[in-house]
Amino acid sequence: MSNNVNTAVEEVQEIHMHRDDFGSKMGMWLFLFTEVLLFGGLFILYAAYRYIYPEAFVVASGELDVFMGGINTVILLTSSLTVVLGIVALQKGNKKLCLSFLWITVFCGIVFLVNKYFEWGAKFHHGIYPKGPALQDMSEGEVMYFGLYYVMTGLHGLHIIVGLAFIGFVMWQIKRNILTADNFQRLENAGLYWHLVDIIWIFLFPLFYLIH
Amino acid sequence: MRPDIATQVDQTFWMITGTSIVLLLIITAAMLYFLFKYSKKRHPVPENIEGNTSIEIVWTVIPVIIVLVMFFISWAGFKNMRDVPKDAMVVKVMGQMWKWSFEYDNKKKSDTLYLPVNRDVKFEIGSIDVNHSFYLPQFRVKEDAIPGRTNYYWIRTNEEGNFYAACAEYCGLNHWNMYAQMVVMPEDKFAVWKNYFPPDTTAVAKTDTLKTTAGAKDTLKTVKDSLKVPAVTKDTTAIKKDTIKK
Amino acid sequence: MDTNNHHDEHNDGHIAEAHHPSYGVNILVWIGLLSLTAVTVAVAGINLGSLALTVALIIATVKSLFVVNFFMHVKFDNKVVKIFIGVCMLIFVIVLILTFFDLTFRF
Amino acid sequence: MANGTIAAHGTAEVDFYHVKSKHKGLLAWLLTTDHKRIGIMYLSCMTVFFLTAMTFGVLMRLEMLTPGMTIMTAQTYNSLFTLHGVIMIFLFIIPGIPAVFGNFFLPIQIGAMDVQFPRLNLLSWYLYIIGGGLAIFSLFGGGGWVDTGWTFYVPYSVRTTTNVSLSVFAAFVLGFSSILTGLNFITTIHRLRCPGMTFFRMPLFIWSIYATSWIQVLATPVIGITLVLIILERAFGIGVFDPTLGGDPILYQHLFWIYSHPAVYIMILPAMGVVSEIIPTFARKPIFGYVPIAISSLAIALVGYLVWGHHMFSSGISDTSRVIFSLLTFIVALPSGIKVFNWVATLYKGSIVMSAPMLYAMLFIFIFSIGGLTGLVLGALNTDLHVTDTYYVVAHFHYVMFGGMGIIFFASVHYWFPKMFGKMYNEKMAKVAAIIIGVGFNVLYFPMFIMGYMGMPRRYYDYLPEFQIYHLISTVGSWILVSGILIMIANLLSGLRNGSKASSNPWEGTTLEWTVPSPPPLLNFDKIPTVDHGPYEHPEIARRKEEESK
Ligand code: HEA
Ligand code: CUA
Ligand SMILES: [Cu+2]
Repeated sequence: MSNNVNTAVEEVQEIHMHRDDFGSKMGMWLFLFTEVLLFGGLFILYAAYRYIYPEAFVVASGELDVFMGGINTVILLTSSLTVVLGIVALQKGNKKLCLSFLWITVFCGIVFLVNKYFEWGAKFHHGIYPKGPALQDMSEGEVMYFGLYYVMTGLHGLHIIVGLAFIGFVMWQIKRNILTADNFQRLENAGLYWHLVDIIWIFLFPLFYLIH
Repeated sequence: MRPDIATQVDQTFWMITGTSIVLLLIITAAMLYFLFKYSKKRHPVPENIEGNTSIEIVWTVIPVIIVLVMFFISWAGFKNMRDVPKDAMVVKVMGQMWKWSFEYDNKKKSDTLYLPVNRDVKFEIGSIDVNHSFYLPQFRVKEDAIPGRTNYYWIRTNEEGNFYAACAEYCGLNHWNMYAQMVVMPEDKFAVWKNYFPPDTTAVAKTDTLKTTAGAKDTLKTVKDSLKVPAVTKDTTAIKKDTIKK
Repeated sequence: MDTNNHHDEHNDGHIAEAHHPSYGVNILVWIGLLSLTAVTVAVAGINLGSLALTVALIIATVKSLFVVNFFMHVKFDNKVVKIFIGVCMLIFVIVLILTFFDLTFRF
Repeated sequence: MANGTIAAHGTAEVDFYHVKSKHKGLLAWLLTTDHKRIGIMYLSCMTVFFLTAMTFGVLMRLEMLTPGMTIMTAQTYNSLFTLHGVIMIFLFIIPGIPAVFGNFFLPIQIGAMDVQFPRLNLLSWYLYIIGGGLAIFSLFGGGGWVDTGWTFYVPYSVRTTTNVSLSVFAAFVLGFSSILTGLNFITTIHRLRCPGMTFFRMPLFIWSIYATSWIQVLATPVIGITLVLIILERAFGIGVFDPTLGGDPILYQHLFWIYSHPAVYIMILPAMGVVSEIIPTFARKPIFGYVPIAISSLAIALVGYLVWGHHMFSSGISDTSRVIFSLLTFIVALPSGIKVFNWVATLYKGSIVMSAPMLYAMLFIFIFSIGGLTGLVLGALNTDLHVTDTYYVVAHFHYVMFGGMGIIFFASVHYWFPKMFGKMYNEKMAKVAAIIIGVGFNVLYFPMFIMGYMGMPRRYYDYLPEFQIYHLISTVGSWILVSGILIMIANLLSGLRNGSKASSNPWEGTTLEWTVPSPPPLLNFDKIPTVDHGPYEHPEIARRKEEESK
């Protein structure tokens, strides 16, 4: 190493920034914890209102389409799988295959969002939205249910979008050979994020769609 | 008879505060003594002491005992607070921006809290707009007024006189002026007031007064004046005023 | 110079590389996840009463354990990651339980 | 302990202020990823916010000087205590020590060149500035200054027409800054400790930052989502907290305090860490009970999650939960007690130099103990119902926040001033200022305990005559305090301009930052140090130990 005074700050730092895959994975995990607790706050609210209004939640849940929800679950699980397969492919040095897998993920993510769009659209159409005509006639518990439904699925949808952007960015870096078979931590981090979004959906699905 | 809530709060307070003062004195005294005795001037060569397990245990266990005693004493007081006597008289308290109103079991409503002396009184506290807190400082107790809920506590009025209720949860512009007068009077006078005069006309107003002070009474001033007047004369004036109104 | 040579976790820092990746296991896990989804939908149809929520949550938890352990590699990962996850979940569960000490006795 | 490289430095290297950068002038700072520069940037911005909020505090005291209107209207007063609280909490006391001194000294103290994610570190700073900017910006927006109190309780915060959404969003952004800093520090501590720096050889400041960072990562998101819900509630009326739609306002309070109670330990833990640095340095001996102090930091962080309900004793939560939360509150006091006892015991048989930082640290022990012990009155079930939401609480939290973290912030500035700026301040003036601050502080806040016990509610624009004398004393106290702080600031500024040059180790400190030049060079160390003993082994003691073993 050198203490060359003439080197600019940034350059000197660059030289000494040692790549630490495990460190960056640790950072990613810590970030995921904040996501868990962000949703955690909402899950606490959900638990509270479901406890206070058990019957209303059953009634309100009837408005949701289990089939749509189920399809979306399958789509997300599949997209998660393809991310993992993408990582395996990159590790094995198969860049092309990796990118194809990731394209599937992106496709699945978009389909998920489109489905959500139609689901929300249908609710809006029926006047079920905050302060909407149908919601105003409903019982208190149902209002709470839909309030939470919109916030939680909305926030989840937002995470899907962020996840897609993250994966898109990583794909671009793979294409440019910035990420390679022996430098794939960023892809793995994107994967971690995507899986977390998947896990949250794994809980949202039964909690909102499957109440009887 | 059960211990009085206010007395119990005061006792707990001084018990905890007293213990704390003793602890604080010990710590401060030790600190000052060490600072003096082991200053560089008097003690130039430090000794190498890195710790001592038994003393760590001592100063963990003793505080554990101290705080547990504090906890149980305050718990006992709290139990008494929550356990309302069966024959307590019920007064419904409603908070709104920015006044209190009281409703008695015969539907009589009032802005001033009139109570008979030597009675157990249970307050059922609610709110029609935002959070408030029904605070009776002289009785050492408060509970929030939350819209959509009813909270409660009880007190025993063991002295005639003028007291006041304040709002202790921030509720907007006139939070500081959300007082109510409280008058504790002999049983018979109270009965006269409660049963012979029509309900106060100042029932809960429905308007949302979020941003206006217009029309708001300066209750702070009312309370100030009421506390200045000797208790007994004030009682009679209050009754008289009501008589005249009728 | 290498600042990273000497900490506790370092030696297993590159464990992700050490564990040989394969397509097969992940596809199996995926099939498992799909089946569990089917199960949870099917079970929801049966009237289990108050047990329904518990069953649904157990299935969801099992599913996430699969995702965490295989898709997210935690099974093959460093002990530190596992402890971290444990701490995070512990905090969440504690907070939930303490909130319910209020709700259960208030409503 | 770092291989005696002191001499070798100084001459050969340029300090981090003067290193040449790709960018010129201000950009060299705004685009830097150097943890020291970022620390200095935090310090300068934070000072501005801090002084603003303090001025609000002094104005509030002026208003309370006489009953009735003194200098402002009720609406202004309500906005002032809100802004005072919001700025103090979110812009000063929560980021405070970690962002300034954590950034500057954490890498150096563990023998690293920088934090694990230097660019993320810069992002944290930008989020901090954006958050602060939004908070300021909200003053000029349409609705008027936010007037909810720093707690933003619903339903009021949803109904008022003032700029709540913008202020709340500011707090949200600041939350993210805090999260990223915490995340960065945890990873740094795990990954970048120098050879031989085991967990139990880390300075106690690092331990406290470590515990703090965990709270930042695991608690802050909860308030993030809660604040978002307020915004959504205001914008769309989704209703999850609206009692008229079936929502429960008390749930809001749960979510708010699930974060905000642990947050008070975000504020105090780093301060406790600094105290654990200062005392052994100036007592010239190792800290008493290293392990108990280190572990108690983690214990505070963990148990701190279990007590939030004590802010809600009067809100009508169930009696069962009140009892549980009260018991847990008493338990959380214990680890703090352990620390206090160990600090005092460290003085025993030391060789104490009463310098300015040490004076502040002693002041801290006294004031923080008062604040903490009055916390017990608040944690007790029946007494809290009397004193909650009165000036008793106001006194409590100023004693722990200002008297705890605030005083130690001053102590840290003095303690690390030579290292950060390479200059010395005037020691005598510093001590004079410290004593005036100590006196002013107690005159300002002690009467509030009495008022609170007598029943003076907080957030009151006006009061009954019986309280006037206490308000008067308190206001006078604020003037004493102001003069102390002005002297302190003047002294530090003049030290910065004309202070004599500081050596690399003016206090004979034993942790790694004292082995590098003042101010440190860009990469901190020219050779990553190796550590083979605990952090507080005084050279003299080490020498004696060696002699004994011979
Ligand atoms: C730095 C911030 C900080 C810290 C460290 C603390 C520390 C503590 N706080 Fe405080 N608190 C606040 C900041 C802080 N608090 C704020 C901001 C509020 C008000 C928020 C608002 O409403 O706006 C508040 C409010 C508050 C309340 C709610 C009051 C109310 O609104 O009704 C309570 C109730 O239990 C409480 C308790 C405690 C306790 C028990 C501790 C303990 O951790 C203290 C532990 C310390 C000691 C006990 C002293 C040292 C120990 C010894 C000297 C040894 C001997 C000890 C024993 C034998 C136990 N605090
Ligand atoms: Cu009503 Cu404050
Ligand atoms: Cu607290």
